[in-house]
Amino acid sequence: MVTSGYRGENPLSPIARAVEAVLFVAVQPVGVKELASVTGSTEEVVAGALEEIKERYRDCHGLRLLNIAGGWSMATSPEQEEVVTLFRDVALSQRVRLSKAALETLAVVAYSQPTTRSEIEEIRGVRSERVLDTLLGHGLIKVAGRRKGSGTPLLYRTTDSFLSLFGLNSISDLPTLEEMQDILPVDEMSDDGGRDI
Amino acid sequence: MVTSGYRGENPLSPIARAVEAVLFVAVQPVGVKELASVTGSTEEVVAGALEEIKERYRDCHGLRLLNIAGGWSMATSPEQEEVVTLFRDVALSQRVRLSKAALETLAVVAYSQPTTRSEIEEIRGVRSERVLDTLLGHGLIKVAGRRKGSGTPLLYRTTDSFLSLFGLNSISDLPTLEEMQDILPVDEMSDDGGRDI
Amino acid sequence: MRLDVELEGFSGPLDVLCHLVESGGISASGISVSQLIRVYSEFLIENERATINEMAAFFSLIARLLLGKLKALLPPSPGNEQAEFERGSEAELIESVLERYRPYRAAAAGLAGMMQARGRSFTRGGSEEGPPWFDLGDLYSLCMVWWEMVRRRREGAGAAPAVLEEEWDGIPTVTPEEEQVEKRMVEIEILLSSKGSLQMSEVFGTVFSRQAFVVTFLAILEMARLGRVHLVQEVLFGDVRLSR
Repeated sequence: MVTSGYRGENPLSPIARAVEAVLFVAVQPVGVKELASVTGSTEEVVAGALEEIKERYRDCHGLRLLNIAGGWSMATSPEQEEVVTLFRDVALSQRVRLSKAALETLAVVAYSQPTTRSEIEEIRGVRSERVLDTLLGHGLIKVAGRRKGSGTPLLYRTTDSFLSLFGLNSISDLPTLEEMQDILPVDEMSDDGGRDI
Repeated sequence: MVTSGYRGENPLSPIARAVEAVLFVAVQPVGVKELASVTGSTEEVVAGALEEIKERYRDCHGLRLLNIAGGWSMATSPEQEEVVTLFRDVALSQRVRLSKAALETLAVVAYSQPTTRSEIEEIRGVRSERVLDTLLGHGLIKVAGRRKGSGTPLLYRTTDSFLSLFGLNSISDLPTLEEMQDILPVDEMSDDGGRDI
Repeated sequence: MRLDVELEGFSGPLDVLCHLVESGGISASGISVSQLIRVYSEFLIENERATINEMAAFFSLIARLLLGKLKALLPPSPGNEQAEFERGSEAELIESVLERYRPYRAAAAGLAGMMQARGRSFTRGGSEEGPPWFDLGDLYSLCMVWWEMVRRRREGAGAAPAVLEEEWDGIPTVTPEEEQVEKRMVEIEILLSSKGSLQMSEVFGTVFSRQAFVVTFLAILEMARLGRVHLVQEVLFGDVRLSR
């Protein structure tokens, strides 16, 4: 049915194909440095290859290349959300719910890290022990030492899982608190979450 | 019809993109029937889509579509074998990540060393043979003689690389119960993970 | 790991406060505590979904605000580091608390949006289900795992953990443990659905600590308020029967 042109697709460059294969088997985001060392090329070349794959995926495929938690990850495209969710393997995968309180606590930690429990409680106006426990349990925050001084309270920081969950490459990619003010309040967001950030 | 040049790539058909996304997340080969039902199309259409993906991968990508065990699977292309193998070796040696079971076992060894397998199993309540092997393999624990007495079981200790990985000077620097008090769950944390916070 | 966002309810008393201010119940400037309590009561009557924990947290917050204000009115005692609540009107106090909180409230909403957007793309690696993976080198995860095991074992061995008396340090510590009452309500519901009806003495039969006693009592009262349980005392000074 498809006649002319089909055979004429431009193949990805050899480096891009190697990078693609590596990202396909990787379980976590892979950094440019590691990709360069594994493919035996420079970081610049790898960066170019990533750009090449990214564009190709965006234009032609059901896949995406994501830049998260300091590395690159292959993922399905947001347009395929429905069909992928329908597919049993994913539907079966672990799902945990984050409450509003958890998100709020996460926001405080993310923007004021490293921070202590009492600072979080000060801002939220409510005890936050349990929420912190749960966030620790899900690996979204971690203990990162103690503050010097009276009481030497524990300090909390966000983790790489936090970055992955929110699609961020690093904490500096987080919109500023000012920018966040312009984002729609949660209650007004429809369930389909049809927004891209 | 197809203009040459980079921007002129033909996108995969919508069905092919959906099939691609499903195969990407699938852990096992997926049959045509299941693909049809998930994408809401017929088996003929899915067969066409699979052909489309297969050709595209072969011509342009570092990936392959394989027809195995009565279903379809995404995989890396044979040409990428070397780089993928290299990546796996590097990833395995550099990024030690521990499962919960391994971490538990490591914690028991760290805090009650020297200790035997049966002591570890008693505390954990499950068999720990394999986990011990994994930890030995990563060089995090070592065999340090045998306990005198009946059965003379092997004794385990943590290694120097355990100390350096965790940034400890000596085992006596491990946090005590008192020091950990404020981050331990206050009350019984219910063990069901799927709960709201 | 895939996480969903739970958008229902409020994240805490300040969230309620913001909601009240935004929904026009209270003007943003010149809020007084008495006005706040009046509007909040009205809000409670309209909004039956508010849980007992939310109410407790709200009143605890108000109490703390008042305590701060009182301390500010008194001459500073030596060593008192409560310089935070400076002399000022209630309105200024509440406003400053809200002002500090608001950006984070918005950030939480923003994060929810980002999480939803990210949640639309799926990565592989789902082959191994279940146990979370830990990055090696996280000392505190390791320690937590150990002390959790120690605690589990101690409990399993039947040795009841020592009940620590709650420290009484002014109002801040009396905020009820999040969830406890609701958790207890669920437990009572389960008991009720399996047995049909229960005697109050049965419910309290398994309660040993003072805190658990209070929580159980609150749970029963809350269930009665919501009409999820009927309380009948058949004989004067007799046992109370719980039924649906």
